[in-house]
Amino acid sequence: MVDWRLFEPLFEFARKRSLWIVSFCTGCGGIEMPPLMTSRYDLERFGMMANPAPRMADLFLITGYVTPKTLKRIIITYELQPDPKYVMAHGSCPLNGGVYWDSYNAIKHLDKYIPVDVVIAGCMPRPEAVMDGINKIMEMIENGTADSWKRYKENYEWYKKNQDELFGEGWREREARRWIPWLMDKKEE
Amino acid sequence: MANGQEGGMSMREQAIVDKILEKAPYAEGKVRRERRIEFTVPAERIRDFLTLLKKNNFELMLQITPVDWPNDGEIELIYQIWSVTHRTHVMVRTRIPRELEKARMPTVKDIYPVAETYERDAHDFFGVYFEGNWKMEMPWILDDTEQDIYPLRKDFDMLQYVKKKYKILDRFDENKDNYVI
Amino acid sequence: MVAQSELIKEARENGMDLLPLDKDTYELFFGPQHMATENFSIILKMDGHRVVEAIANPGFLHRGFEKLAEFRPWHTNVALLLRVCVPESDVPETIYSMAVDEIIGWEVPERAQWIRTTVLEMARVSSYLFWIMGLSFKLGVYTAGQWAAAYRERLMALFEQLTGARVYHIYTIPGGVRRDIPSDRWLHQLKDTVEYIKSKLPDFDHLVFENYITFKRMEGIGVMNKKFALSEGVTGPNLRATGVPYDVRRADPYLLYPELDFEVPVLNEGDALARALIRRFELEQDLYILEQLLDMGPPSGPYQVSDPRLKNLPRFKVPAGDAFSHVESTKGDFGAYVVSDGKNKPYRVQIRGPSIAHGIRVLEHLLVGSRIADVPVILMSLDNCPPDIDR
Amino acid sequence: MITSMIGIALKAFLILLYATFVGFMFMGIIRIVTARIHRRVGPPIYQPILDTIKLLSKKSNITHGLIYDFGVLYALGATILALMFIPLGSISILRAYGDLILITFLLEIPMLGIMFAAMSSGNPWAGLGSQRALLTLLAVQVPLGFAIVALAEFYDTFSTYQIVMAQQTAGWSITYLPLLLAAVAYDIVLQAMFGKEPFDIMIAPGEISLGPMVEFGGKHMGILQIQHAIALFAETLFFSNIFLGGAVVTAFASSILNTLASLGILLIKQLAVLLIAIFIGAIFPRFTIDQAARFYWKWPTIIAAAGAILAAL
Repeated sequence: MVDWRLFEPLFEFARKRSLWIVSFCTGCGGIEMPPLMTSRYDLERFGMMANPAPRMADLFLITGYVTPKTLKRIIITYELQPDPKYVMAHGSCPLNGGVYWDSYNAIKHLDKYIPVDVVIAGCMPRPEAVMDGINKIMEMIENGTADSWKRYKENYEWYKKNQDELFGEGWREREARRWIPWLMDKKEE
Repeated sequence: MANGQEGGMSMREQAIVDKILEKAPYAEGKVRRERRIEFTVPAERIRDFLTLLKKNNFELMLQITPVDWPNDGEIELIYQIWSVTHRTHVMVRTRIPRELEKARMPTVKDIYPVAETYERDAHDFFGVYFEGNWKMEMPWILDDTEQDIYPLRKDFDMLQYVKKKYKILDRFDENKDNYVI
Repeated sequence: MVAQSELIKEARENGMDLLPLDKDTYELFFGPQHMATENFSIILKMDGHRVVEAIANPGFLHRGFEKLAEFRPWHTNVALLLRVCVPESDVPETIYSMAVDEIIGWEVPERAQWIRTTVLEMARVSSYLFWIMGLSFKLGVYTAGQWAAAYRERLMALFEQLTGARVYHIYTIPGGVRRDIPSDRWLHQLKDTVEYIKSKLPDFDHLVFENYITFKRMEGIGVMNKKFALSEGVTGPNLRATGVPYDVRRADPYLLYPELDFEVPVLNEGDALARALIRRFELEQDLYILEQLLDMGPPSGPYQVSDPRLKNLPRFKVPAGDAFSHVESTKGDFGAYVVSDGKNKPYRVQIRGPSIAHGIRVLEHLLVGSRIADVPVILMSLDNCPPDIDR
Repeated sequence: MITSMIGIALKAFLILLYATFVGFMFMGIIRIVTARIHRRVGPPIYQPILDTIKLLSKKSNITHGLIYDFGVLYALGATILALMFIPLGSISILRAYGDLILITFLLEIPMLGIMFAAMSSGNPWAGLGSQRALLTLLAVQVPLGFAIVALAEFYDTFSTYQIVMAQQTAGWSITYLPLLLAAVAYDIVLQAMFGKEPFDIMIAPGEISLGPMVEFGGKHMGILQIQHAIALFAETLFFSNIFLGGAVVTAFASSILNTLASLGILLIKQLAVLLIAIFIGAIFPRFTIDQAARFYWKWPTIIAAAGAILAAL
């Protein structure tokens, strides 16, 4: 067989220059994504584009604060992505709560639930700051330090414990069955 | 209300209030200022009163605002309605007890259909149960693990809850009960 | 032969899980990870390409503003409450400030009123451009969307000069505005920008609003009549598309709007196309208003009320009382109800987002019977803004 | 005998390599031109190659069973087979009497493979997208058939190679009215084959999140990218061959120079076909599926049928 490790530098370069973003506006930072994608900042120069399907995506931008209800979807979407995948938290809210540090419905430390590679400070971060973060993540991919997907595999027990503590055991099944009673045919009752 | 424009400016509003009060002697009403009037209605007559308002061209229900008054032991419900015809905003105030089992109201969704959404909102955050609204138990904004707590009530201790739920201790000063950021 | 319904009944009596027996339909979770919804979920019950039933599932953006506002001083709340409406964050600032002004009884200086009006109109224009972007992305004319987002950037740059921030301005505060207009050059730049955007409107007409395929896609989709819209509490352009000329700027005038000359466009069809066209006409009206404001020029005078209490903002107290204020946002009637009990923090703040009326029940009603391709169009034509609903 | 076999295999491999490379360049050109229309800079031209390398180098691969893997390979295989039938200059590896119909058919087959794979993944979006793709395929058949019939009637042959050769002496097909009509109809069909607006109904990112593609990731998507590149090349090549005169240069003494010249001329024609598709795609919204079907059964069908009747007269 061919030893694919020989091609690893080429692969790293391709990964760096072709980051596809999951289109999931998790918070208010989503409003800075259109300017980033359009003519003033134009992220497509770096080969980035928003992709509606998580299966194809590499980069997960957590754009802003995360509520527990969203976090469930974030975790599921994150697990749908194939390895290697990178997470970039956008703004101070996923970092430490930000303005919502005492809010009853906002996550305070995102990195307890899913691993994060790069955090951009600010509320809301300017597009330049986001581009700086993207530069940073490109550098990290190049020197191999963007390894959050490895960390998630290695420390899965810990992440799972934190997730279960927040949502309660068996939250995935509960979430899947939650709407069943309301989707029954009402006419037949 | 502070402007005290109770002079000739609000004759039109006074006429509306008089007209409504004539048909609903159980209510109290006054003019707050130009284009703002308010009524106070006992809780059991709310459906009659809102039916009357709807008949008198108060078409748009803007919101149902619950306000918690723990010192009085009551929750105030304010039905805010806008009349496109009269160009007037009306607040219909009513008070109900704030104990969970007694905080019940008849629904007004058959009078103002949009009230269904506002009632779900009030139920989720204040625990006011609206009888006759079948969507009351349907999941709304809050998650199912939090169904037994009502975060917008005044006795909900947010700091304790946040500490317990998110397991963080920094940035909280234990000695200060009144924190300012 | 046993009827299907009897089988279902029997199974239900035996306590069986009924999902597999629901034969013709399937469930589709539309969002929150979807390009057409911004962190908002609709649970669709589908029959092939048709929607049989829709349930709106909000709450992904709930942060509990109404609770948080009770813990922060009066002026700090401006920095918090503006996050309710992300595309036009000046609207929550202004309604909150207007309500507090009313409780205190402050007469806001003329210059501050002029600035507030200008900022509101700029926010409306940028929000409408953002909406054009959203609509054309959902329709598939990416060119128009890209251009609209680019023109919006010009307004963002002006906002940045005026307030120091791009999206969250924290500019309108109780008693006036936070700081003065930077220079006359800013006014000239605003004038240039308004003219520029105005000259580019025909491009959007050609690409989106006069396009044959747009007409095909939007005509007769999501129709609601006047009576239904009023009883469901729909406001703003969505209500005006059904023939009710209700505009808060005319019906309940605030700031400088009584002195301004503008039209309230009304259409009678009530379908998605009418809603889109109303927004297109309003964009033109807003640019016209901005031109008038610039011709008027900012009145001289202070840009804040002079009050010694403003020196010590954390101890700033507001007398007991309550007030409701609302303004016309691009989504509809945006209102705030503020209660004070005489302390240095509000007793209760409630924000009434317009989307809570047209984003839940109206959406559920309009989606039934539509095709899956119409779902994003209906969502966009209603201009549903999830943070309004969740608060 | 064996040497000629090896020679043909070598030729086929070179054509495949060339087609893949040019196809990727076409994908890059689509993205750059679209970006320029949007007044953006756009990605570098080799961006699709980087994307494909990245997708192929993904470390984890999600599969949904045998059909899922097979469908993707099937799509790639069908596209390569179609490419081998289309004459490239004076070279064509495979040649058959009825290859005009065969190529048309083979160019549509890949969608079926993708649909197999998408359906077997069980994702509702993929199911919806596959239904749409099937309906588009069905809608496209009628004008496509008439266009092909017009060609066959006009030149009195079903062989692509002979059509190309006939055009070398008689001039481009589109200079004759019946074939111009057929070309217009075929170009509208091509818009759907490229997946460009107003007929990108099966992908529709804002509606059904990429439709059939939603479940593909990693290596599957990488293979589909390669397939897309080859398909782009093959479709544009087929169009320029049958309508834009193809290219068989015999001016030079050296056969290599002749081949290079014809490749160059073909490339320019292919680019023209591609740019028309991009420009149309940039200014139109998307149809819904029933509107698209109705449209295809109306205007392109009428145009193509008129062409066919005129050609037969």
